Amino acid sequence: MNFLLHAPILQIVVPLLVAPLIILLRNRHIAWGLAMASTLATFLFTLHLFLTVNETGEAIIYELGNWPAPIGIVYVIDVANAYVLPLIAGVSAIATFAARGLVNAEIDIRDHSLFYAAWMLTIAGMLGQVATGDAFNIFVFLEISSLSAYALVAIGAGNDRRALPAAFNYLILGTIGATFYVIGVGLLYMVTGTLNLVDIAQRLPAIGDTHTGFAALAFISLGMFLKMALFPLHFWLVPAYSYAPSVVSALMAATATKVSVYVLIRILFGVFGVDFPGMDSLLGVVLLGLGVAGALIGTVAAITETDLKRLFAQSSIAQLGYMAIGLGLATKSGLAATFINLFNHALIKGAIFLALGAIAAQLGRVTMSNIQGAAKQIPMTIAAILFGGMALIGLPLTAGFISKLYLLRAILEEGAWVVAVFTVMSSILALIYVWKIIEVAYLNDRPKGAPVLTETPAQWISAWVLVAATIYFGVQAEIIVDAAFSAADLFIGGNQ
Amino acid sequence: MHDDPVIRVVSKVLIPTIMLFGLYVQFHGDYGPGGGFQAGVIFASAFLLNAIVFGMNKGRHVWSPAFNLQCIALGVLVYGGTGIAGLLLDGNFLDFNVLLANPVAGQHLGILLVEFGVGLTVASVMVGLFFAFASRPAHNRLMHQEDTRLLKSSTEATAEPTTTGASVSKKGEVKK
Amino acid sequence: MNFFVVDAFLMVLLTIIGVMAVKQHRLFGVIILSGSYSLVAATWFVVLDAVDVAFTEAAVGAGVSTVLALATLSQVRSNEKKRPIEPLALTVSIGAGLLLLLAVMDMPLFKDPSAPVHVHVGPHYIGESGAEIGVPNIVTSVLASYRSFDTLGETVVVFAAAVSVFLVLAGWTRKRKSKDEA
Amino acid sequence: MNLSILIAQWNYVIVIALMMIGFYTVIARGNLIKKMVGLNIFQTSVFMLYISMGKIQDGTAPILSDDPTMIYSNPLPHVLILTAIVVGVATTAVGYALIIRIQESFDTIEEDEITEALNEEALAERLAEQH
Repeated sequence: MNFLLHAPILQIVVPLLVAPLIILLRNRHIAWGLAMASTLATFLFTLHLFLTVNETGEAIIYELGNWPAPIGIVYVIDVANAYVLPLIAGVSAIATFAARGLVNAEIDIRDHSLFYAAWMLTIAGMLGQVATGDAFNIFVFLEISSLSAYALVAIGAGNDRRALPAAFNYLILGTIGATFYVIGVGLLYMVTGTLNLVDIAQRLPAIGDTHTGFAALAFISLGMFLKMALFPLHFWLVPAYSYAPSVVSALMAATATKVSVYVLIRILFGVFGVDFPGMDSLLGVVLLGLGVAGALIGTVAAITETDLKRLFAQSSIAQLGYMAIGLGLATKSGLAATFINLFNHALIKGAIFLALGAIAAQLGRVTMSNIQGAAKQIPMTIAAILFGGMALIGLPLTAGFISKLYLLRAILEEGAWVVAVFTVMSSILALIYVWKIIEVAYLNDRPKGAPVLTETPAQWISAWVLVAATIYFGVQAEIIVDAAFSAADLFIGGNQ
Repeated sequence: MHDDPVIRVVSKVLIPTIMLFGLYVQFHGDYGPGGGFQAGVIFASAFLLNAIVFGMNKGRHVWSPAFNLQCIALGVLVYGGTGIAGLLLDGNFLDFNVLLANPVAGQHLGILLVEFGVGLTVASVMVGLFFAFASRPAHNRLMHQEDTRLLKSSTEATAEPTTTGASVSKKGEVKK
Repeated sequence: MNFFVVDAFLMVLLTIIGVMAVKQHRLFGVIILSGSYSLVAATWFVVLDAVDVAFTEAAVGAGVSTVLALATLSQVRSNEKKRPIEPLALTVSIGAGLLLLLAVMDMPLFKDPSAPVHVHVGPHYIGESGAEIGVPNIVTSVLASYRSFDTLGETVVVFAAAVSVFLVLAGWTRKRKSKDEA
Repeated sequence: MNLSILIAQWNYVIVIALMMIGFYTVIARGNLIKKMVGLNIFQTSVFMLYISMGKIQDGTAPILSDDPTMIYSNPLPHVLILTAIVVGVATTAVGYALIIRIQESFDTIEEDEITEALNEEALAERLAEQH
């Protein structure tokens, strides 16, 4: 039998079943080994899917239990999610590699197997949400990833008790978001009689302009706005990212919100479609407006922060704002810009948070004052943060530049000058906080009596793999741009 | 509570009955309402009754925490393993038709196995959750005692907390 | 007619319990009301033919959730701090409610046999599951075979909950583990 | 809004009202246990929305019998809600576990008091940062 034929499901099932296996064996060394091996295997599976789908150009449909849609649940791998899956699996594999050191430093030794089990569940849940073709299955996997994420954030209480309220708020808002999503799916099911996303999309036009359809759209969007931390529903994100253990922050900052963005894209564009009644105001007014507001307010908030984890969490709000702007344009190039941004931002934030983790493992927290002059002691780690920061601003030769370039191009195609001005403004403002870090870390001397920081290649290699990826995709952008455009093409046809 | 003969005798009668009912719900789920999840909860309630009436320690003796944790994982693996079996027999994941020569018989076997997996996980999780919640104060007191010993033995009141839990309870200790 | 009376009675009961639960400040009362809300909802599920759901709701919503809530209550202050009505929260929830009421306008009628849910996928389960699966309880067929992957997900969610609670509370498992590993 | 439709669909209307009672409790109440209870009411009401749509005129529980004329209610919403109930209780368990830890760390489960403690900590940190 050919395992690759089953790659669409194995990429989910392998991490999903490794979690109980880790619990069963209960040995922390085996736990890490299993986690590492399974994330690598998952990455290879997703890579295989990406290559296959792009080669044939056709979606792979995997029928679970051999029940065809819409009777059973099917997994559909098309150019859009085949683009997102390797990203999530790849970043997860790198974060898992970094976890070896960071988890030892930050998490009690007795919790390690439980930690890795929750870790694998989060990853499996995220992949499941992206790969599935069933509206309710998205909810199930969303809850798998969220539930374990709540606990992963809460473990941060070992270092800082503020992780607990952060995790609780995350739980309440996450559950409200998921419940809103369930309400929306229920309304869709009510008018179409099916849960398969493709089937819903086919049956929706026949329903026409109904209040029920509009309410379904509103509830699903609201739920996903909460999950992806779109301004002003973002307040759970900053504490959750900043008090979680470093490696958890890295995984979540890189992937969690991206998955929700992808699910939102899939539902808005893949199920409802841009022509759905009420869609133009949702996209053109709500998403665009909130995106611009988020981009500005997130950046300004980031400038005022002195804690680096909080600072970069705030900058995530801004970046999610950019992604929302891309969606709000409701054009093919806007959507492609969001896909590019989604990819690049995952790499950038993963790199930054892994580098921050290497420092946090020694200092507990990373603030402007305790990294004074750190560049001399830990040049590689600080340089990774610096490169990440430059990519966030969008300086040329980094992947961030490509994101900004295509976003601005998409905005200007629509002639939305005001939005363009605000986007550029927010990018320029981002220069301030990156400069603050440069000033503190490079231009200041390390104060006397400050703890001596050390670094070994094992500590910075994972962050640098991601930095290298940002640079590589900043120079060789075609791969990502092409994939993003073909993904966007799937949702918005060529006529737009 | 364990001194009351009425409660002791009644629960001795009740516990096996509840378990029997749990088994009934588990295996009768094909014909009437019920199935792995409901059966798991019922089955767990028998253990909880045992623990409440005869004491937490005895309850933990019946189903040790370590074994309980393994059962939790095992249930998921039984479910997933049934899915993988379908995959190895040239079907898709979770394809029960290929489990046996006769598709309907295969479906029966598949449903039986996955429901067993659900039941095992749910029963052990419910017992596990109960102990985790109910033993918390006792566990805390234990940690407090350890902290007090630590504080007495070393003059430094800022001794490094050893566990995440201990760091929390230490704060409470200092407050007192 | 009978259906209407029972349905209406349970609905009114639910509303009363819901409002009481919100207004009550003694947390013990709140938890018991929440448990009874689930129990009445379970009864209502029976009336609406969802026997399996009723079974689960009674065991879980009224049983497990209440036990966990009481276990938590034993360690916290037993009264809620009184606070005034939050205008913003009220507006948000009324807004969401109005949006849903708007949705009701175009919904298929309650119990209507020609509603999309009764003509599209549902009939396949009712008509074919006997031959395809051979299990009389259709809910079991759909749960364990047609939508088996959802149920795997559900089992994993329970597993995830256990892992998460043990991680958060770090109670008894942790104590055992210190012997094994540390 | 058309009132006659609302009256004909009164079942849904009450379910929506219940949902909003729960939703209000989650977002407005500061006590963490009360929030969890609100979440329970909110979610249970969403389950009722689903079960309502599965009901069919003169239907019975979807357990096959020998009578071919029997009308069965739609089993699919039942299956979905079975899953959702389990997911709900899983969330509840994690939520209560967090509440216990919050009580131990902050000695309160009132949101405003926790926020106050957090603000004090943040202020102290900011002062330390400036020195």
